[in-house]
Amino acid sequence: MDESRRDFLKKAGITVIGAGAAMTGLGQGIEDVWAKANPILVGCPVPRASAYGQNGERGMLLAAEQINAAGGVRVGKVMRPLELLIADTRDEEPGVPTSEVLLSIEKLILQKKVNVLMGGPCMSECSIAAMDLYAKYKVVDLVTIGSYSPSWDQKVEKDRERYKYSFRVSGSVKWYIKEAIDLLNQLKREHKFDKMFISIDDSLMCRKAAEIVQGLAVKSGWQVVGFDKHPIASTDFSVALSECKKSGAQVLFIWAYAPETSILLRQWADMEVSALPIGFIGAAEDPGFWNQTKGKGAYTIATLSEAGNTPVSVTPKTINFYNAFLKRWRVPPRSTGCVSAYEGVYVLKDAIERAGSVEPDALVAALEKSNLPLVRGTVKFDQNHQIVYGYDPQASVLGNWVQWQDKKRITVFPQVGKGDLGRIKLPPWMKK
Amino acid sequence: MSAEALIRVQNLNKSFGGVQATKHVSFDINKGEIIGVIGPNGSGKTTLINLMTGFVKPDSGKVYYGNKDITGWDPAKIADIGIARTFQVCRPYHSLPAYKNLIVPLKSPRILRSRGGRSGDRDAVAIDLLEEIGFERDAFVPYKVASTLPLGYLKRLELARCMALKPDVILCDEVFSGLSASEITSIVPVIEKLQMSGITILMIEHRLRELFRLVNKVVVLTFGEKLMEGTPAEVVADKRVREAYLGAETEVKISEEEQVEC
Amino acid sequence: MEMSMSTETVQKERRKERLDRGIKVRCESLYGLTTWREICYLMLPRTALIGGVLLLPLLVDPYWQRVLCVAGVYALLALSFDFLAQYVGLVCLGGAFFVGAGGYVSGILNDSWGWSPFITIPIASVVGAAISTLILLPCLRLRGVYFAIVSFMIPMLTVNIIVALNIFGGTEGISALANLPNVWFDQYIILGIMIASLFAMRRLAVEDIGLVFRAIKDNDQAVRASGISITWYKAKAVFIAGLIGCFAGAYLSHQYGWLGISLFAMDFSILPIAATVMGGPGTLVGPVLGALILTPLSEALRGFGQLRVVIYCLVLIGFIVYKPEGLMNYITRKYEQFEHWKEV
Amino acid sequence: MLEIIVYGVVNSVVFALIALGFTLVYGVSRLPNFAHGAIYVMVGFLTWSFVNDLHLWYPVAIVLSLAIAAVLGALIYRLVLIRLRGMPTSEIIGSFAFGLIILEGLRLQGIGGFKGFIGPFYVLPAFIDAKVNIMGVIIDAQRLVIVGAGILLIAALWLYTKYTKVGLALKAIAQDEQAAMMLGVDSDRMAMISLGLGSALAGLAALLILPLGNVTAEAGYRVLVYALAVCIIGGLGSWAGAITASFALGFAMILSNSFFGAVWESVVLVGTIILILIFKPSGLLGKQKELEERT
Repeated sequence: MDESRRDFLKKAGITVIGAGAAMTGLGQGIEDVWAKANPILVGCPVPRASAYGQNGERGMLLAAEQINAAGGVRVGKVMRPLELLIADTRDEEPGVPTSEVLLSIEKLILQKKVNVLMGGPCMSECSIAAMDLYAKYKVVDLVTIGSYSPSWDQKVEKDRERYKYSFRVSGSVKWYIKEAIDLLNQLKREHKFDKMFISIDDSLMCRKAAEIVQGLAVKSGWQVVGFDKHPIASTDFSVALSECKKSGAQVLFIWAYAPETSILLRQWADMEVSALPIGFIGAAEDPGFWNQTKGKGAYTIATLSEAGNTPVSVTPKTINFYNAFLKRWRVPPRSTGCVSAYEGVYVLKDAIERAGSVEPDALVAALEKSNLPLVRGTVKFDQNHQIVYGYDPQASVLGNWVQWQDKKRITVFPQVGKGDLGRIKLPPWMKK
Repeated sequence: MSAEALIRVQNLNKSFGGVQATKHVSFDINKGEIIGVIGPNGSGKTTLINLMTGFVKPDSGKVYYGNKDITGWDPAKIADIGIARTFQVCRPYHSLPAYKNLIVPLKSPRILRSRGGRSGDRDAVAIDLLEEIGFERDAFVPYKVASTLPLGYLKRLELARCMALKPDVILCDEVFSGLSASEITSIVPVIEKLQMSGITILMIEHRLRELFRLVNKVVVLTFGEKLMEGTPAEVVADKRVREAYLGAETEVKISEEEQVEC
Repeated sequence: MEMSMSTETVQKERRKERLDRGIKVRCESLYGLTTWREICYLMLPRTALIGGVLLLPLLVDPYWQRVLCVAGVYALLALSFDFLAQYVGLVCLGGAFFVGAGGYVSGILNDSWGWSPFITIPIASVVGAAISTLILLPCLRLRGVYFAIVSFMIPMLTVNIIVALNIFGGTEGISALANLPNVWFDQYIILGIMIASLFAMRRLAVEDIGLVFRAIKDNDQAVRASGISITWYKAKAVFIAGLIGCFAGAYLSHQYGWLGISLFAMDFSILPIAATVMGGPGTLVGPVLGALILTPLSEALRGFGQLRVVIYCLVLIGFIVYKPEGLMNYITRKYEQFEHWKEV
Repeated sequence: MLEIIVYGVVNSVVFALIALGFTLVYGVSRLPNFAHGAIYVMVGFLTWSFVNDLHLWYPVAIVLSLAIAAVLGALIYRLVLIRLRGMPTSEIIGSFAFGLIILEGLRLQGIGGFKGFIGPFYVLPAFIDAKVNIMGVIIDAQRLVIVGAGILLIAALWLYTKYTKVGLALKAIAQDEQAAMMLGVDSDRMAMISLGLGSALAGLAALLILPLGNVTAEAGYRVLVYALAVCIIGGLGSWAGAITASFALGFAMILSNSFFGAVWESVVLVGTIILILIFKPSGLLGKQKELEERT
């Protein structure tokens, strides 16, 4: 009797357990199928025809491929893959109205029903105007390419509640200026430089920035011996350079994004101007710069604005990124955008996994708490949703100033990590 | 230099490039008279009208209207004070129906002023005008689009456009040219009527026969210079005119006979 | 009246005999209307247009609704371009200036005094139009290509001035302007205004003032000879066109709650022209339809990147070269006339 | 001071070179070729890729790309403009659209593995890479080359229209189309030639000027605007006018740069245009208006 009962109970128990197990297993299966069919949609507005746009696109694609290869993003219990929907915004091109750029973003939001947005647009005018869209449609956006204008975080600060969906993973010009000043002061200490000649593109943004630099530099004991504003796309700088030569400056501070700046540097070498060119030089960021100037661009110091664009191990992840990028695209990461866009995807992954959902508000909360060691250092956002830059890879992300030394971009500032890291060299004609 | 001269033209000069279109041309037009301007092609007749109506600015010389110096005024302003002109090459508003062509002058400030700002039924006025100048109303000609009208009607349209402006002076640039005799005979009375109503008229013509019937005075131009000025009879009698009109001899003769007749 | 155009269109390629349908002839003047057939004949195209446009927003998804708004903006610009070019003879390649003027005025009013769009947009339309007229005034004496080219440059000049002086938010513009209340209002206001101004324009073209405009196009010298100052009338015309264009601009700036130098972007000058060419110059309806077709088309091609511009340029050239009369004239002809071949 | 003069002259010649092709085309065939800028840029890119991708000898590359430009110019006429003559708007839109096709086509991405020209990496080699010192003004040789070539080119064209058969025909057409056609000059053929020639000139200008800077698609729009500006100020279709205008503009810009700052450059540019047109609606040496006023 009780034999049989025990027996029965045993059977029942087994069946129940089995059934349970079967059920759960089955459920798991269903969930996986569902997950595969429902990837996390990430909308990427990108100006594909612009260099920075390309950087960003490559960075994001690389990251997404890596993540999906590793199984995807864990949302709650399921692993969902990422799907990047790249839309060409065509900003940074002549004759394209901002409204058109915004429309392309609305397409991603309204038609493609993306869960999150990241990437461009690059032009400040566009990305700042776009913030109102994100607020209107309550979609999280990570700015990961370009748009360095300080008015971005100023806008967030004005109304944090309204703009809580906007985050900026790419840099802010404020910080880059601080870096520039620190670098200059380092030169002051090491080489006893104290006279600088400033030469900029005559665009509003450059003028603003240069004035700030000038102010700060003067405060820290520099003497500005000359100031040259040249029209954008002007192709002769000999006048300004000869002035610079006469003025006895030891530093030629440049702030120019026009490609023609490479000519300035060529002429600088031709005329053997005894002032070290430093600054924000769009042309000098590109790996092709050396050949473009037939090597005359040597000794130029420019910022790539992101650690990781050169093989320097700021964090363990840095070198891996550099090599992965090289392998995937068969070119080294060019400059700003490559790293920040790559990191942006991982920041998102991390936030989603902590939030356990892709709900905007949950995501915002999670993103605000991000504290994630990545390529440039450790990603954190300040209360204006601006990524925190600094010199300590444990507490912040790092910038990246390089000098062109025989065909290579050698990181000279900040002096963190090891690899293509070196000291600033002076051109022969400047050695006393 | 009669005191009551309405229009006084004083040695007008104009040259286009090297070509001297008019040389020291001067003459008077008295109020209410019809004056004819004749001369071989290229003798600067059209230029004269262009100068008088401000379409071309003279190099030197003056044009007086009453006691106003209107030299080099804007054409619109000159038309506004009552000097209307027709164009040798007809310039209809070809996309508009004939009667709508007259809406433009009827809408001009000059007309509005005369009607104390009130715009009446312009269409009616326009159509009456057209009928008066020989557009058959019942054949719907006035309603046809200008681009479809034959030359005869276009010439009359030109004239009608001037009349619509209720001007004090009309400068006609070859209104007869290209018209059949019958068409001309239908226009002549209109011109006479205009003169009756006290309008001063200047006519450029090659059709001397019809012209001489109308005018009280003729000015002869050759190569931009005034050859002579006088009554048709005097002009016909003049040797130099004959020489100027090589080949036009016969025509002049004919008109001579007519002079004899009347 | 404007229908009679199609009877004049001359086909070079083949000898075709065309006869107006009797019903069309009877309908030339409204007094001729007697039977329902005739009334329908006249009302059908109009109701079809209005009904179609008003239904559109209900049929498409939210994104295409947004596209529809932009299409409306371009339609208005195309309308004002067609009016100036075909009814006054001013080929204005600077339509972007209207957009900019309208957008900036209303945006600045909203930004600095916080007035609601319902006040700023009307004000902007008028003030903007006035500004545009003043700016274009010196150029009104120019003819044909000269006017076209100069007007093409004016928006660029304005941008440079704004950047140089760093006024009105400089290169970054001003954002966070007040938006319009809701999606439906968004669409119906622009579409409504579009249709309204379309019919207003058609009316204007047969009013006395419209006749003077057309006269100026046909033959400005003769108009001067009738004691009318053409500059004054041209200015009026520009003002009218400006009203439409500036409204479009003001609307756009509020629809996206932003203003910036790219309101003067070349697309605002070029795309409406393309729409006009495609839709049928001189028909007023054509350009509107053209815009309603071309804008979605170029949106649909967005995926192709640069190729998209290439494609719509090809379409444009195709129309200009092989169907210069444009869609509308073609349709009207089919609607109003019998056609049959005839050997010569 | 001396710098202003030297660079003023250089600037002016640059303007003249840019405008020459446009004004030639307009002068002969009364066609505003809005694809001018596009062709300018295209020649730059083509030459670059002939040299760097196909590794051709520089002169060969130059000849080749100029030939292509000329053919393309002729094509613009044969395919598009021939059907649009006499309709200014259509002419403008047609040629502008064609220009856009070229410009954007050059930047197409990865269609059939074609990698478009994007970014600031395209530099043409200078003819002479050196520096010259003119009374204390340092200037690189390429600029002198430009001035020299510019003057030669203008002289050559003048001789061409004066002494060669085709040249004379071109001139005839330019002066009085009807009469010329009566004398058996084929206006269509001439227009085609003029467009080919004009495009080649645009290309030549590109090859001379681009080595100073980088080849970018944006330059296309800038060049077009400059060409328009020069021709409008000088009076459409008038060579002497165009050259006068380019000197006026060249110096106006240098001066505005050195006294107000570069941002004012284009303000000065368009300001000048509008001013001149207010006082002389047909440009400095334009005839058009005068003729139209005569009935």
